[in-house]
Amino acid sequence: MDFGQSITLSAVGVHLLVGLSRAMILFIVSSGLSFVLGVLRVPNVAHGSLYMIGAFAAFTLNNAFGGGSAGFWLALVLSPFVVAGVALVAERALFCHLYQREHLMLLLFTFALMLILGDLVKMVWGADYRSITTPEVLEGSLPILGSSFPKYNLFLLIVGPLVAVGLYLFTNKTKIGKIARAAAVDRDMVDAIGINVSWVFAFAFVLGCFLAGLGGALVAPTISVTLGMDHDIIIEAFLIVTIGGLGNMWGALLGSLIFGVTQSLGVLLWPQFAIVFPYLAVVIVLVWRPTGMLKSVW
Amino acid sequence: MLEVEDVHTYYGLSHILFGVSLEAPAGEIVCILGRNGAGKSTTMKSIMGLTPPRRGTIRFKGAVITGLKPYRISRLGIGYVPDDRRVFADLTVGENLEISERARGGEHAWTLSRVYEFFPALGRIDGRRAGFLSGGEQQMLTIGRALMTNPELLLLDEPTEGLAPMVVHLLEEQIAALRDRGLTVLLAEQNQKVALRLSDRGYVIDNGSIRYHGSIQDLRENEDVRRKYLLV
Amino acid sequence: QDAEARDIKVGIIDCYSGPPAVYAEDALNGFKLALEEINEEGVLGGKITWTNRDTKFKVDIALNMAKELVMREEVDLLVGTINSGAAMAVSTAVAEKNKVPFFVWIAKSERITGEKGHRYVFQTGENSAMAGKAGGVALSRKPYVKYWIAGDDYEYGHSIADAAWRNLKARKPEVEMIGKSWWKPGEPDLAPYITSIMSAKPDAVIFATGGRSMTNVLKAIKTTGMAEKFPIWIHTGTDHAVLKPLGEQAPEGVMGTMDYHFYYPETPEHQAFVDKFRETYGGPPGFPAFHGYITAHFIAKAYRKAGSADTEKFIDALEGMTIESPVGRLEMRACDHQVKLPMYLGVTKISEEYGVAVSTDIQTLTGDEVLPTCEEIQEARGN
Amino acid sequence: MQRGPFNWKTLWPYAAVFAALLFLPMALSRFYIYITAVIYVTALLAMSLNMVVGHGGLYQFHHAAFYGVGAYTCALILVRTELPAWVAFAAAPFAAAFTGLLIGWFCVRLNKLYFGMLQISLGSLLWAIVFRWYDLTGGDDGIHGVPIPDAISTINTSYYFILLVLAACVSVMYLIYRSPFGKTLQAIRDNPERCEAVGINVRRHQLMGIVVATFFAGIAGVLFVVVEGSVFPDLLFWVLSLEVFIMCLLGGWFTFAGPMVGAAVTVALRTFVGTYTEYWTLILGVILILLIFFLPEGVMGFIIEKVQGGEAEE
Amino acid sequence: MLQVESLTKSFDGFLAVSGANLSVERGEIVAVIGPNGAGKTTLFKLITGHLRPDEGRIIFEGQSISGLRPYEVCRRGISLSFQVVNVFNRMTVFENVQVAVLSHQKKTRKLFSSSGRHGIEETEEILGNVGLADKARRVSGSLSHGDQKVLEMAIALGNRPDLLILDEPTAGMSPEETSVTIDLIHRLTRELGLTILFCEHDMELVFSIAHRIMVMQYGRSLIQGAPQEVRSNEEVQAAYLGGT
Ligand SMILES: Nc1ncnc2c1ncn2[C@@H]1O[C@H](COP(=O)(O)OP(=O)(O)OP(=O)(O)O)[C@@H](O)[C@H]1O
Ligand SMILES: Nc1ncnc2c1ncn2[C@@H]1O[C@H](COP(=O)(O)OP(=O)(O)OP(=O)(O)O)[C@@H](O)[C@H]1O
Ligand SMILES: [Mg+2]
Ligand SMILES: [Mg+2]
Repeated sequence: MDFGQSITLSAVGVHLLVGLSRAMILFIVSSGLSFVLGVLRVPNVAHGSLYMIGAFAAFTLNNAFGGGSAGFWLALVLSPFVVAGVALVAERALFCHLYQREHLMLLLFTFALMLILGDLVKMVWGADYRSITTPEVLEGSLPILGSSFPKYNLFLLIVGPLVAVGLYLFTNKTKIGKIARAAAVDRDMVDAIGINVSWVFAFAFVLGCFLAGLGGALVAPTISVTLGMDHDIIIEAFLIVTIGGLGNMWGALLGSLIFGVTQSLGVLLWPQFAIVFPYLAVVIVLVWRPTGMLKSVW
Repeated sequence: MLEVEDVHTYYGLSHILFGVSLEAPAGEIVCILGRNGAGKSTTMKSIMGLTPPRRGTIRFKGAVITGLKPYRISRLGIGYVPDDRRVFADLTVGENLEISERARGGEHAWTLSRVYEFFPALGRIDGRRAGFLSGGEQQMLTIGRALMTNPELLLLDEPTEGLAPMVVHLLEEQIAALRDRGLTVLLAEQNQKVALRLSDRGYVIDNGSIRYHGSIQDLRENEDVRRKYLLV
Repeated sequence: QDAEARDIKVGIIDCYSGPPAVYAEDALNGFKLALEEINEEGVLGGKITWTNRDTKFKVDIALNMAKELVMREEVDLLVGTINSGAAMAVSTAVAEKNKVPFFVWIAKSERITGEKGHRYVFQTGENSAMAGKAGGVALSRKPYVKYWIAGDDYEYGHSIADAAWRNLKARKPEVEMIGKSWWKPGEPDLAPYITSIMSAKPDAVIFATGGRSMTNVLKAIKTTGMAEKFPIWIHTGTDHAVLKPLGEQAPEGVMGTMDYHFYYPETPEHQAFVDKFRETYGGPPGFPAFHGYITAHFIAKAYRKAGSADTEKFIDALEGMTIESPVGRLEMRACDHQVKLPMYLGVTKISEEYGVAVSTDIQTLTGDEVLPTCEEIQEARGN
Repeated sequence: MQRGPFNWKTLWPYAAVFAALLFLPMALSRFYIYITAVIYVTALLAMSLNMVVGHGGLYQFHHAAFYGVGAYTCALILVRTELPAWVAFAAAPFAAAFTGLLIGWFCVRLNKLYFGMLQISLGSLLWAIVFRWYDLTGGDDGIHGVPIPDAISTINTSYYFILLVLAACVSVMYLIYRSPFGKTLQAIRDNPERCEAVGINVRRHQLMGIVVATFFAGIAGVLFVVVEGSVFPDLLFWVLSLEVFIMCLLGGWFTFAGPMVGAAVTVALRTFVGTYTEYWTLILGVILILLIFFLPEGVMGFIIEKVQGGEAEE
Repeated sequence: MLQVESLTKSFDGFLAVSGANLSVERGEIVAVIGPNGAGKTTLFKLITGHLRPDEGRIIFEGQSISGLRPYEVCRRGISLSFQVVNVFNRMTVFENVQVAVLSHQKKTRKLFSSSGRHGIEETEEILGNVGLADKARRVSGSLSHGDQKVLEMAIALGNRPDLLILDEPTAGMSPEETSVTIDLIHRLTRELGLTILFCEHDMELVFSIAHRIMVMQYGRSLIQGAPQEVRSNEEVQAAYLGGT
């Protein structure tokens, strides 16, 4: 086998950084998934579709605001809300009538949602590849460790932890986080102490999807926005929340880091088999810790 | 306070309650007695809106509450202690109580510290996950949780199950004290001694219909009635 | 003999969902445009009609759909798809088995008409062997010696890279590969790979990538400013479908090979085709549209030449037949049923006229230059 | 409740259906026969999955991996060796079951979603191997034109072959479903902790369930080769697994025959809606949602409920 | 028959059971009593393998069983009926018990014979004994709380244990069911020679059926002795019995 490239310290360093910044996007997306998993106990397979909608919405908004820096920032801020809106409609119109059902039935529902959203995106945006320009401040690279490192990735490295802290404060310092955790276990009883569970669930679902949308909007400038983004992310996101510990927000962070870093180092070390690295990482983690790295609610 | 009129409740297709009617006047403790599977819990759940009745009306403080969502009913001032405990296993004891808190009722309002005073055992394990508690501790927590909603009517479904005799004793005193402060209690109990000692009025339910109702005196003193309806 | 006039029915299977949809739809548009022209005159007294099915990029669905078209719709011909695996499955399990001609118009695996070729399969697009050879031939004319190869870690990436390298090395033995890097297809963060390639200081870099990864590669090249410092060759790097969404953000100075550009060659016939396409579909044709267009013309001309709707006669007529296409005369090679397509080597440059990057300084490599020889095909087929 | 498995009264509808299916090819055109055969294969796959999902409560998320192993084993033996066809047919289910044993051995230590995710990872590793190992498996191109024995190579004969195998497998599955082992699996689904407490080695039984289910998945793989004459890595891809999982849910995973119905509905929808519009996944999604809303226990659950007047219990 | 010696179990530093001792002789009915949270349930779970002890020994029929998995403990002849209802919710009452019976008969791996042929009489007998025969075809999840407690015990009996451990068996049962249960306990010990270890907060019941009583508090075993001895013990009076 031939090694892809000479493995220098700086190459490792840069790959690590890349892994980390990639991990931030994965984290933002998978923390949303994890949140929904924790509260609703639903493996939301439509999560990837919402991520894709986030990216497409960012594209459209960016154009609507005339591109450039202003367009980028406005799109970044607004497109998660667009996604949250879509989620809210789906939740209120359909999903909220199903909570009493068997859990696997909810999985079936999210699968149907994935099918529908996938085609809707195609109807609305068409099949063309789309692309968003990064704003000038984040364009280009900075020299780091003897190589150049894109500024946008640095930006991601800042946004990720911010989201993590925000989510942490939100779920742990507010009553709603606790209610959500309680509702996950016994919905009827939460209802019986005077809390409108239906809204708690709606809120959790919408927040989870909001994060998916944010992930989509953040990733949009680095890739081509196309159909099929949903499939790419969803399996990764699920694997991440699993190795981290289902429903555990820090677990999602840890899982994303493991995933991002093994992926980028895997490419460096053994490029031919890079596709198996994340799976291998999952196998190793789960064989070693059968319920993920951190405490899980499942 | 509470009037239940001709309530019919179903689980899916099976008809469980056949026209149950009962009444709980303000400031009284009313007990429902009956053997296993008689329909006591179902009655409570029907009042709470957890198994909405298909027919019949339930009135609370004069207003009809049939068909309301449980959280609305709870907000109107009804607290519920289910028979199978159902603590929020992932939350700590403290968090269980905290999320149930609903400020109401002025100076006598139940707060975290008052619940801990009431059940010192809970105060000691404030930070423990509820799912790990012993049976009795869970029972205390369930009661504490219902109190935290500061209800005017308390539905107690077998509150003494799994509690040690001393705790039962204390609980009994406290329930009586609550009643004296104006709280209305609907109590389902298998521990007939407790039920008979506490209540002001009693119903006996069997196979989903009320078989007997009257003052507690009759039940307490009349051996025949007890034998006939309670099979003891 | 086959006197009574009837319509020729073409069944199209392709992926109309997910990322490949953009190509599949383009191809279909080209095909429809050609049919308008063809059906004005008619074929064998009738028309060519078509019906299409979405494969979802899945081989099993492609098989279902292809069989449905053959057995239920009773189509005369099959046309499709972008997915090489599906193309190969349909080629063997449906076309060969049921003796229904199958035209592959986008899928690029060289095995379709190479190793796994047979009487009933035709390729009207370029294949990976041609692409690689084009790269090898083009680069052998350049002075570079130390190369780095990087690309998408899947079949298409590897086969382009291998073919390019093989051909380059054969023509210019002194070239040397100083390193390789591969990434997961669709990998978003490529900048670091590129910076580490840059620090190895090769004379030139070969990228073997395609589809939507291409956008990521070009973005990363732009971000790191690589194209200004290193010669880069990317097969299909000059594809309009990729360059257009990038707009002004596309890197300049990237060498690319392509089998079709709507702006080249600048002949009146070509201009007429492009104008008509624009008029009908609101945008310029991409390479799939061109393939769709010539596919229809090959089909129509072969039927006319055969004078009958009989499949075997149709194939006989098709072998070695030529058509006049918007970019000149094209031949369906008899030995492997591969259309001889020219390749255009060019360099990206932002065009004033279109507002996006286009290929400039175009050199044309003829079909004979880039196709594997018939002997090579025979050898690959093991006879 | 204690009726034996061979009670004529409950069995005659099945016998009637079977007889009707035997005569089907006479009434249908080639394509419909082919699609019916595809439905049978998919139905067998879904049934085998449901043995562990519906009746065993395991989140078997990558069942297609075993199907693929069966199909590839069969195809490789037919293409690469001179061995008689029946060897290939017989070897495939064992290869699948062996893979099931290996993967299951790792997975049964885990619960629920963890189980599922570990299985997806392990199965995807298998997929990656098949996808990359050109010399053996033909890589992402797959192997096409697998030589099927003449006796079952036409559409009609393969239909009969597949129908017979399906009928045999379903009968055996029904036996297993009603057997003490089947009951035990259902108990494990309901409450694994309590099962341990009554002296059942939960892991061992789950593993055994997986091996049995993957064996049948291997048979389905063989049948796939018989209808299509092709194998390709998609067969081991997680998307297919998810689809099959959905078929079980759709048909009614607490019922015995539900997955067959789910498979039939899904395959039929995708084939026939697909001929009218390219947006057929959208329509499939909408139909799924309608079914979820109006048939909460799945299609078969609904039928049983109707038939038994409310007692939706097999 | 069963010896528990200085058994200890802590959760995150909290000693739920600390140095508990207990002995049970064949044919005996032994009760464990103690305030809420004393560690009774934990002790039972340690014995039956649902929890692993930190220290101490558990000897059953002369062999150490500490650290065995629950199913292994069960096969040695110890059955546990849980305090918090823990049944097979989607199965019928009959099937609930049948599973235990099949497990006991080692028939759970029979693949090709109908479950309708195995363990039928045994199951019916048990259901008859506990008074659930008329509810045999009901889905157990739809039973009332009290009936589920009865079912809990029926499942435990399905294993034909030598030692039956009952964690608050009559909590939630009506007086009528309670008396049926008491009768059953007496019958089981008398006719089948079953040994019973149980815990209960209903002191009347405890003192009327237990041959010996063990008192727990704060995870420790205070005393173990005959009912009279326990009743008169001052420490027990203060700690637990209080008013009664
Ligand atoms: N997993 C655990 N983690 C932390 N603490 C635990 C755990 N399990 C039990 N405990 C604690 O150990 C103590 C003993 O619990 P146990 O259930 O044995 O009590 P018990 O004697 O059965 O009480 P009761 O009569 O109320 O059922 C309790 O205070 C309980 O909170
Ligand atoms: N989810 C359910 N589905 C169907 N039937 C149910 C369900 N829950 C309870 N039942 C039935 O309703 C009847 C009344 O039950 P309920 O729980 O009200 O009895 P209870 O009087 O509270 O008895 P216990 O003292 O045992 O708690 C019982 O026959 C029970 O089997
Ligand atoms: Mg009850
Ligand atoms: Mg206990």
